[in-house]
Amino acid sequence: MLAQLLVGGLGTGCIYALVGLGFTLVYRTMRMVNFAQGQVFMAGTFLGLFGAQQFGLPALPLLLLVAVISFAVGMLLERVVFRRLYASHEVFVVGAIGLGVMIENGFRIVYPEPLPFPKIFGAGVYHLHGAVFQKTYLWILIVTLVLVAALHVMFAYTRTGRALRAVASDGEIAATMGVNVQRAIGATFGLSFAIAAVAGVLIGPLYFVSPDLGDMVGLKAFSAAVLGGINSVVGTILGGLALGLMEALAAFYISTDYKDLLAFAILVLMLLVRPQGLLGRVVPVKV
Amino acid sequence: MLDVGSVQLSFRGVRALGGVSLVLHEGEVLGIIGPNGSGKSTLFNVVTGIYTPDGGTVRFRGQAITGLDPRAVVGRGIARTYQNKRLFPSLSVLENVLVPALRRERGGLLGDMLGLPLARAGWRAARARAAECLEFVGLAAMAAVGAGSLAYGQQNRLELARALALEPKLLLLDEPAAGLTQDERTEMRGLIERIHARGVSIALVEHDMRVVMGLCSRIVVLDHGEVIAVGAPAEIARDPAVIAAYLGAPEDG
Amino acid sequence: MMHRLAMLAGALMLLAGTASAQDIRLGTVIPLSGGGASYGASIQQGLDMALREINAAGGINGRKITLDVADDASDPAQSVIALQRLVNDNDDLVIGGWGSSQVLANMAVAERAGMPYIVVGASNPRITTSANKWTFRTLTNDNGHAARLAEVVSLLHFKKIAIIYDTNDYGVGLRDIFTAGLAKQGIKAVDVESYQTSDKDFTAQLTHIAAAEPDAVMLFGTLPAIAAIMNQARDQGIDARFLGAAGLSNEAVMKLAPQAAQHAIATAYFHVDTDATAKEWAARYQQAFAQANQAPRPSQAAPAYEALKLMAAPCLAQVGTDKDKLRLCLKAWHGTLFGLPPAEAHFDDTNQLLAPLVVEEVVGTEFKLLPGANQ
Amino acid sequence: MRAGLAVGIASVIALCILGLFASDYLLEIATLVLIESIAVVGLGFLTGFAGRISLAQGALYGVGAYAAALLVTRTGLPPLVGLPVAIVAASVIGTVLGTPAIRLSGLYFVMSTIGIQQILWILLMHWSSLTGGPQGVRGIPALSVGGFVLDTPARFYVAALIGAVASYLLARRVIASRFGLFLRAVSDDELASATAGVAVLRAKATALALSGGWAGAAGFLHAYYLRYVHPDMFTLDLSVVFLTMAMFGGYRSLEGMLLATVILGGASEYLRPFGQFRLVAYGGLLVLSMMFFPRGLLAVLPIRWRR
Repeated sequence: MLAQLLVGGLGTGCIYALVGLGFTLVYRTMRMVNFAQGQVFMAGTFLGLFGAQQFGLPALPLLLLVAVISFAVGMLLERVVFRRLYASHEVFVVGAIGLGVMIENGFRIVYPEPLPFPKIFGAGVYHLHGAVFQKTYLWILIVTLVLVAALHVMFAYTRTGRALRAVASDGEIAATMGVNVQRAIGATFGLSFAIAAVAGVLIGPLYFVSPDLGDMVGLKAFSAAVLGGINSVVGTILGGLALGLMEALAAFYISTDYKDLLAFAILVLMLLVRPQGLLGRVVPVKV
Repeated sequence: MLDVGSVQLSFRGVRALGGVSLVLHEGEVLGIIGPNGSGKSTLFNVVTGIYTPDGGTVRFRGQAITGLDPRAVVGRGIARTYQNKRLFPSLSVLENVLVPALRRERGGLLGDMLGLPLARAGWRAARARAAECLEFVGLAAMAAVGAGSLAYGQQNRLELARALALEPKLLLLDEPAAGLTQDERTEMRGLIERIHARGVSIALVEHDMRVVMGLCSRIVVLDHGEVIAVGAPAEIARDPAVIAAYLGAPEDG
Repeated sequence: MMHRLAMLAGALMLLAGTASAQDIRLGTVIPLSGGGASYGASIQQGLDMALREINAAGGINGRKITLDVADDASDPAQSVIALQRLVNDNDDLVIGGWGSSQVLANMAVAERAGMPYIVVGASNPRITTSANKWTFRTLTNDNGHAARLAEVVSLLHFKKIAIIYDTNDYGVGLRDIFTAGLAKQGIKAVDVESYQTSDKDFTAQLTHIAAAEPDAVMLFGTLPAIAAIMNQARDQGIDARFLGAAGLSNEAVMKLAPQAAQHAIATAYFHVDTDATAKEWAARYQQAFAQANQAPRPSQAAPAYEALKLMAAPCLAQVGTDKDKLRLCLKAWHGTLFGLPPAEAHFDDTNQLLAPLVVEEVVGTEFKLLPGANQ
Repeated sequence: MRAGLAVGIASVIALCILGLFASDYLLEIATLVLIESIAVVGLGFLTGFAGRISLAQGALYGVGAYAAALLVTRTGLPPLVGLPVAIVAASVIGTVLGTPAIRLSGLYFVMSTIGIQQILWILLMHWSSLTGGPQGVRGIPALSVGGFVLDTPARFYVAALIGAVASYLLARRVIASRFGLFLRAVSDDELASATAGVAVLRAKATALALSGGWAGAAGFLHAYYLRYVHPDMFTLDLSVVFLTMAMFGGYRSLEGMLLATVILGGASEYLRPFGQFRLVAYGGLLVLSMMFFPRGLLAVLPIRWRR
């Protein structure tokens, strides 16, 4: 019984972590929160559905294709839309929400009804002492680990990774050291779109694909990022996993009615007690 | 009047103030000088409650004010200006001074909304005081202008007017002459003298020696968060430690 | 600011349809956007088909029928404004209304304006009360479904019954009435679980249900949630029989849960095999809307079609478009509907249509009549 | 300010004339827009003057609506008692939940308001014993004020118009008061306000309380306008609509917010025949307005009389 809950919780946790990463990357670089992240996740699922049905792509090439396309879309949207929204938090938040409304209802025109997602990650289930779970869960765990490792390697050792970190700490200084800040910011958005879209494809086989798929996942991933520490990559991942597990256990042991309450109560409490999150650094406010 | 007792404060390991002690007597103009980063502004921020010191105490007219929040410090009668001029850009010049002027007037939000006589009287008194402060610093003509569009010199004077509107007993001035032209500096000196003449004690942080020498009865010299010299202007000018601190003697470490 | 509203008003009049004076104006308030968009589209298809057939046959006493559509975006507040627009376009009657929350909000407009309003898309019992004067409802309400399901449970000798219900008014209504029905048979549900309409993962609920080892699981909710529940239940090794009400009798179930939904039992308002007219109508309907962007769904479109073709049209022919006469005609209406077990249907004193329900079962990619349950 | 007053009076008169001649359908839209304008003006204290944005206004609006609905259907108290109860309930809940967070930076405050919005919605939906849960609250009688029963669209429109005008005039007085001045100072520079003697936290908490109170009043009217309340009417989407109208209306301008409410309220109704495209257009309007005139509507229109 417990194993069943843990696997379910871990699977959802990975999704919260990946979508949460999208919030963290953008926040670290621009101190802004992209509330359209949930809709990007949903768009990734539809992109995966389209790729799988129209072109019959198997799992791995599909994930790569979706990642590349979303990266490009992320950079394009940064140049065209987000770049004009940096005036203030308020303007960015409302602009991002508007974009999310456009994406969600745009998809609702094309796909008014929930659709089943082909079992590209393997049909059937695994048995693990008492717990039964779809093969897709295994892919979710693996891909999440791979993505986290890849991010770590990129940030630590590659030139673009260092450039992104420099921009995250201080844009002006990074510019003086010859970092093309605009491109780095674009890449950050591209990366956050790609990761969220990949998470979307991963979740496809588990849930049905519908335009409102991203709403709740977006808000929960956001709470997870705040829980873990919205300016820390590791913090967000652990926050996501923790929230996924806590929700699964709370739903079973406490009540499914108030399952969602848990995520939002955590969000509000964390903001009061430790706004920087469990692992986040305190960002000193210069007087 | 103001008694700072061995105040220490550090930011994540960087020691900003390492046991600063100084005294400011009633009616005095105390100069505080020192190279950049010596802790002058940090000291002001501690006295006005923006930072709570790690150690040491701050007493004002015999009462401890360490750790009080900025508004409580203002309540005790200490006003300040900032090194980088912090005005309210979207408010008019008059409104900038009205904010402090309204502070002690009677009748709050409800009073204003209901138009109670008490509240209206409060507004009239505050407006009068604000106009008088603006007159005092020579900005009366600019009352309706948006504060965001003031020239640098005018911003200094508006900040001064805003501090005066609190009717302080002690005024902490953080580089009021910075960025001013030559005759604006002499004008500022005159202004500070007139404020002092109204019985306001003043602590003045300033780089321009001519302004400091002319105004201050005593001078405290800070360097790397510590007091390295205290005394009359003439003595300070000749003190080798001060000169070394300014000219950058070879570092021993 | 004023010119804004004036321009707005002018534009709306224009859009209200270019109907000539003596046409009969049929209004419909349905969701064409938001969560209920697919259900709204099916209702519109049913009305369009009936409308075309009536007009092709010369209309009603020579008067053609035009359709005035108001989209309420599946939102209660907007559905009040949408129905008010139909009243304002002085339509002769309204057939439509999907979603209990929307209908509970907008029916007051019909009652106040004295507009005959036939609800074909909401089954909450509280819609039809003795105070109803202008609001009629042709769908058997949730009480009827829950009672019918309780009969099926005893017919098929299910003993250990689990319930999983959506915490919206549809799910909660069904749960309460069904549990009462079971109690009359001296049976108590072995496990009762709830979920939110937007939930996607049901591991916790299904783990509880698996532990209770039921032989039947009642699904009181709508798509896509109940399809996801069936899939995830089979994945977790729960092999109990699934039963549901109108939420389950939706052709989309076969697409969303092809294997898991096999042999799932559902009560419905329409089934092809009940009589020849139903079979012939379904064929015509499928053919007429084969290319529509919303796939044809007989079970969702039939109630709207029958409300217009079998109830409203005869009354309009008999008494014309005088609203009060129309209301009285509808109140006195009785007849048989196709697609249901043959029985005389009529409105009770709360304007609720008393008509039998059909019980069907998913077999392969179709709904089949459940043997022995449709006498 | 002379011209401003003239425009104001002219609009009110025009709205009264609209009341007499407009069709019920137009009155229903106008009534909803007028009720929403009260909640948006309330939100304006935070977005336009305190430099904070909140995504919990929809839930507080719901608290007001439920307070009114439950009071009239569950207790024998006269309906009008529901108005102060709705205002106080929404104001207290908004303040208690919001004040701890309003100390934080703007971004953290937005985040916590999302949490508050969802928590309040979940309580409305699941605390069935108090709120009737998913069944909502039905059978709210028509509101009667001094024997004048507001059961037709025209009559309720008049009540909504009086409510909206009162809300606007009261809001102007609040902004013109010393509190309004302190709020604008805090929004410009919190630290400088503190050292200028402003009780920063109290000013922000008051802004929260006022925005909650206005939301409660609007919720009260909503309850008696639809005469049926259901949790799904007060979701995060509603908060997004209110925030859009407040932001679209603009910085420091109550008039801009009213204009934005009319335009966006009208637009969402005007685009109705376009079904799904309506919401896409609404989202587009949102993004474009933030991209091209973040300072809000009136900052663009060359209106002399703006201060």
